[in-house]
Parts: sequence; structure tokens; C-alpha cells
Amino acid sequence: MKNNNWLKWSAYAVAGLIVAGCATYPDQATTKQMAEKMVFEGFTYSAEHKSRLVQDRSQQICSKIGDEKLTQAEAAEVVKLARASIKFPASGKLVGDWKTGDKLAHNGAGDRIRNGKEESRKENGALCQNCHALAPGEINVGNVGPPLTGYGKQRGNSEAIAKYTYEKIYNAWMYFPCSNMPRLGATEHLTPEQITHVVAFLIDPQSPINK
Amino acid sequence: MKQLRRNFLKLSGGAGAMAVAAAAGLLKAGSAWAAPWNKSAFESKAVADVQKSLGAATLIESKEITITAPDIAENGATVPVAVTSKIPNTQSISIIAENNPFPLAASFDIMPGGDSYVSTRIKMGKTSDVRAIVKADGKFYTAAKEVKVTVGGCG
Amino acid sequence: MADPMKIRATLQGDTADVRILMRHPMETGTRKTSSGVVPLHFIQSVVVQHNGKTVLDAQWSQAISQNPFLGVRVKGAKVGDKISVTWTDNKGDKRTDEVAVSAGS
Amino acid sequence: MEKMRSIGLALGAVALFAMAAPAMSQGNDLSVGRKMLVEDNPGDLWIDIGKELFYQKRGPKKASLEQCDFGLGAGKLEGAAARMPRYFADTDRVEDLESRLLTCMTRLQGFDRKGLVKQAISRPRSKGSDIEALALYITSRSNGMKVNVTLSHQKEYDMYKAGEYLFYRRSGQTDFGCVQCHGEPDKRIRLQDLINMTSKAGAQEVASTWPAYRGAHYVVRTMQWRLNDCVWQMRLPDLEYGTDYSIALTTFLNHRGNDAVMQVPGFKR
Repeated sequence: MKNNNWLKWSAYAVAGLIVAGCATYPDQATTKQMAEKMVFEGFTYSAEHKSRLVQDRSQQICSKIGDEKLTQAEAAEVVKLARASIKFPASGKLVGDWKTGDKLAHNGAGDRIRNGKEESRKENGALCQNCHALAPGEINVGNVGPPLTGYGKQRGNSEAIAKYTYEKIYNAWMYFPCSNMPRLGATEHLTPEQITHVVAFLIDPQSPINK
Repeated sequence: MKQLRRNFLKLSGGAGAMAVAAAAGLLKAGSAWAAPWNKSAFESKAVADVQKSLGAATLIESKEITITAPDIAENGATVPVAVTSKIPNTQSISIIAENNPFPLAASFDIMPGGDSYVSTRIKMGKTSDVRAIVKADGKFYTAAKEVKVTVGGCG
Repeated sequence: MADPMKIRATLQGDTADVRILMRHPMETGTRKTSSGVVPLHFIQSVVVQHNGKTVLDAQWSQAISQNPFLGVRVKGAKVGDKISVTWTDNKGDKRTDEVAVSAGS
Repeated sequence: MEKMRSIGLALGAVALFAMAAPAMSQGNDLSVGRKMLVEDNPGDLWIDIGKELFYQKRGPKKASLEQCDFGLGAGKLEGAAARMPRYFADTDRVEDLESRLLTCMTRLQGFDRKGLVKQAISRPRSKGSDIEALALYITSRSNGMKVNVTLSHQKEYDMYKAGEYLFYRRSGQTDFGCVQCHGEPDKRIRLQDLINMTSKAGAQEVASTWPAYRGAHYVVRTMQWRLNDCVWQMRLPDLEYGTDYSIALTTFLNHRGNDAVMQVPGFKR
């Protein structure tokens, strides 16, 4: 009997706390647990597509909330993981065909999922136009990333620049840990061959981007 | 004729009666009040043919016509276009999207009491001059403004 | 059944500023769906009347956007005057709606 | 490593300043067209449709939605949407307007939830869905009032914090969280302006302009649609309608958008 009363009392106490406005923000660990549950309960997905919801180590590190800064150790880990992710094309050639690269740069499609199906495309686009200014005078371009207009004109088309550019597209986080740029090669959105074409589009003197 | 029509309206209680009249077959759909649809102008694929079908032999460039439209349309499906004519006795305003498959989008006959201003929204397939042709005192005047059309979305 | 229009008519000086929204698919006759091409279906004519007198007689093509907007101005209007709008499409469907001119702000 | 990052940033900054004035800023910018469109918003046509749906006796139980409590009491719509998402005791969960509609349409009217969810987001160029029209009508009854999403129940705090976490959570093919596109001022994807939702003004724009008429689709769209389309572009799998993931994000954004004056329908290109 006594016990029962005590239970009742504590229940009232808890309710009282909430009513009295003493509800508070949950701590970090609780927040994470609740939010992660929401992710996996909020989407419909196949076993294959589940990987798009699961964070890899770098994505975990790069999901800083608000103004929280990356620590040096974390940045170093992201860079290390990025460096390890890079694969070069079988041919060994890092500069492909700029015309193919031009088309890829202006293609924003590929890999999107609706009703459980991936959009059917021959290949994924490189998405560049969405976020970067490209050839001079082009209007329909984004500005989330820095302009790429005159990219090769400014940097030249040496082997070192070609390699840097390839790596930058393959996994931008090797040079800019946790930047907004998708790791297009590392996430397998683009193939190594496709990336060589985009490299050509950026550094070839004939490319409209360098005109 | 006009007088007759107005009397009819008055007698039958105004606009509300129109549907009744139409249903009774008293008025042929679209023909009672509206001028006949200018089929040849609307079905022309070339701007020159549109001009001909509107009856405009020659066009006079005019600064008295103002076209209000965005320089860049975010979405070609809904491009706002407004035309104001300050030319005295403006009788009609036509709106033409030059690069559309059928360039003539709309033609507005302005009657006494109407102001020489119209505003609407048109579909544009690609970047194009939007041209206004204004008929005033039997003469034809024109002005144009380029509207850049970009494909929306990320597809 | 055609859906009602939304008409606003407000007096500015002696001119009524009339803004009309209509609900209509304005099909170009070229749009393809899984069940084939959607036939041409668009408003061809819009007549605006001020106290029963036609002040604007518009002819439209299929290039007017879906759910069309039309803005016009009527001179010599007073608060309480009737503005009526009638559209007719290429299938013979039509719709008339009417409002009274209200005082502008 | 910090050094390496700043070198990279410096390189980026050089390129950025080389092209400081993008093509957009000259002449009549996008605002001219936007102003023309928002002044006469075809979305207005759906307000009356939503109103009719609200008061009609519908569904297997032949009931109207007048008995639905949107937080201020049954059938009280004035200002209700401006205070959502909020906690509801009868479901013991935090609901946004659209999930609350699902609750009432199933409980009061007897509709099948699955069927409602399937039709909730209409096809482009269609006549729109019932939920889209209802959401617009109900939200329009808050027009002119201030957004006021309060956190008082523990579950509201939880939702807010989860929403914040999810806003910054990166995953999938593009490594995107919401903040990658919505964390800085004056950014665009192609020509489309991106709202900086980490600013007060940005969050206020989000909280006060949905549902909105989408010009390219010719239908009224809701916040659930907006989130659905975002995650599609982010290459994530299908976001289910009315689930906590979306309610959490909406709670986070709307609470931060407090004091914005509601004005719906918005007009989105």
C-alpha cells in the first residue's frame, strides 16, 4: 500500500516537472539515439539502398552541429581516409576527353531514388553545374562552390595539376576535409574514367571553361 | 447589334443569365461576345506570318510600349509578362514569344473603357524575345524584350 | 464542371485594377503521359465586362500558363460597379464569375 | 592539418573573388519576376477547395473535420497552423499539420491511412490532393499571425533537438546534410536561390510560406513535399510521408522561424 502511494507520488512529481516547464533539451547522446532511430524508421529502403542512410566514419566526423569545429585529429583522420580511398583509372591516364567532360559537368542526374527505383540512366552526371560557375557567360550555374571559370587558364595543365584535380574530384576531403563537395569518386557516383573526362574539361586549353 | 445584346442582358438579369442562354442554345459558344478566334494567326509558326495574320503590314518600333517581364525566367512554364501601351487610341495588344513553336500567345482587343494594359503569364520553351504588337488608330507598333529561359530543377 | 475564378477588383483613382485567377489545365496537346498524349485543351477567349459593357476581349493560345492569370484595368469605375469575366475554352466549356469593385487601400 | 585546410580555403577564395560578380546581379534580377508571380498567386484557388473539403462530411464515417483539434480545440483553426508542429496528448506524439490531418482523417472520417499517404503528394499538373488543399486552407487561417512554435512538452524539446541533429547529418551518395545547401547566405543551386536556414530570416521564410504554389508543377505543395524532394536530390531513399524524421526537421525550422508573419500560399518557382 505504502509502496503504491510512493509510485503515485513520483509519477505526479514527474508530470509536475513537465507541467511546470521543466522539460529540457535532451543531452547529445539521447538526441543522437532518437534522431538515428528516426532516420531508419523514416525511409523505405531496400537492403542495397540502406547504405545511403548509414554514415561512414568520415561522414560521422563531418556532421558537426552548428558552429562546432573539426578538431585537428578529426581533420587528419578524414584526410587519411580520403587519401586511402582514391583509385586511379586502369589506363593510368588522368586526362580524358573534355567534350565528354563538358556533357558530364552539365548533367545533374543519376542515382536518385523514387518508389524504390533508381532513375534509369546510362550514366550518372557529374553535377558540377549545380554548384559551380563553368564557362564564361553561362547563366544557369550555381554558386555553392567556387567558380571554375578559367580553372585551367589559372593553373595550367601540368601533370601535377591533373593529378590534384583528379584527386579533388574523386575525394575532395583529401584537400578540404569535410568541405561541402561530394566525394564523387569515393561514393562511386562517378567512375574513374568519368572523372578523367571532367579533369580534361577543367584543364584542357580547348575547353570552353578556359576560353 | 451591340445595343440589342445589352438589352437582352438587361432583360434577362445580366451575366448570370448567360449560362442559361447558352444552355438554351440562344448563344453560340464563344461567339456571342467574343470576336472569332484568329486561327491563322495562332497557328502561324513564323513571326512574319503572325504579323500578316494580325493585319500588320508594317511595324513601327515604339518606346511608348513597355514590356514588364523578368530578364531571366526561373521557370519557363510560368513567365510573367505585362504590356502597357501609352500610344493614344490603343485598340489591341498582342504578345508573341518569338521562339515558341506557335509564337502568338495572346491577343487582347481593348474596348473603350478598357485601359491599354494587360498582364498574364506565358509558357516559353527557350530563351526568346517577347514581342508586343500594338494596334492604335489602325497602325501597328512594336517593342521587344529578351527573356532568358533556363531549365529549372536539377534534372 | 469548370472551377470558379478568383477575381479581385480594387479602385485606384477612377480605375479599377482587376486581377483574375482561373483554374484550367491549358494543355498544349503535346504533353505525353503513360496513357498517351493529352489532347489540346485551352481557354481561347476571355471577355471582361464593366457593368455589362465589354471592355476587354482577349484571344488566347495554348501558350498561356496553366491556371491562368489575367490582369487588366478598367477606366471610369466606381466602388460597387460590377466586373464580370467569362472564359470559353476550345471544348466549348465556359465559366462566368462576377465581383463588385471594392475601395482601394 | 589546419594549415592544409587554410591553404585550400585560400585557393578557393582567390578563385571566388576573381568572379565576384555573378551574371545574375546585372539588370533586372530574378526578384522582378518573383514579385509579379507572388502578387497574383494561383495557389489562392485552392484555399476555397480546402475549405469545402474541411466542412464536407466525408469518408466511411461521413464526418467533417470540424471535430479535429489542431491544438487550440476542436475545429479552432484561427492561428492553429502557426503553432505547429506541437505535442498532442491524444496521440502522445508531436505532429505537424500534415500528420495531424492524417490522424483526424483516419480517426474521425475513417479513411485508410495508407491510401491517404499514397495520394498525399499529387502529380505535377494535376488538380492536387485533398491533403494539399486542406493544409493550405487551414494554414491560411493563420495568415497575418506570427509563427509561434513553443517547446514546452518534453517530446517537443526532443523533436527540436533531433531536427537539429538531422539538419547537419551527412550521408549517402552526395555526402549531403541539409546544411550543405542551406547553411550560407546568397547561395544558389543553378539559378535557384537556396534559403540560408541557419539564419533567423531564413528559418522565418521557411516557417511562414508553406504550403506554396509551385509554378513548375502548377499545384500547391506542402512542407512534406519539400522535404521529400530534398532527400530525393540528396540521393537518399524514399522519405515516408508524415514520419518523425520530417516532423523533427519541421519542428527545428519552424521554432527557429518564430515571429515570422504567416503568408500562404507562398509562390515557389
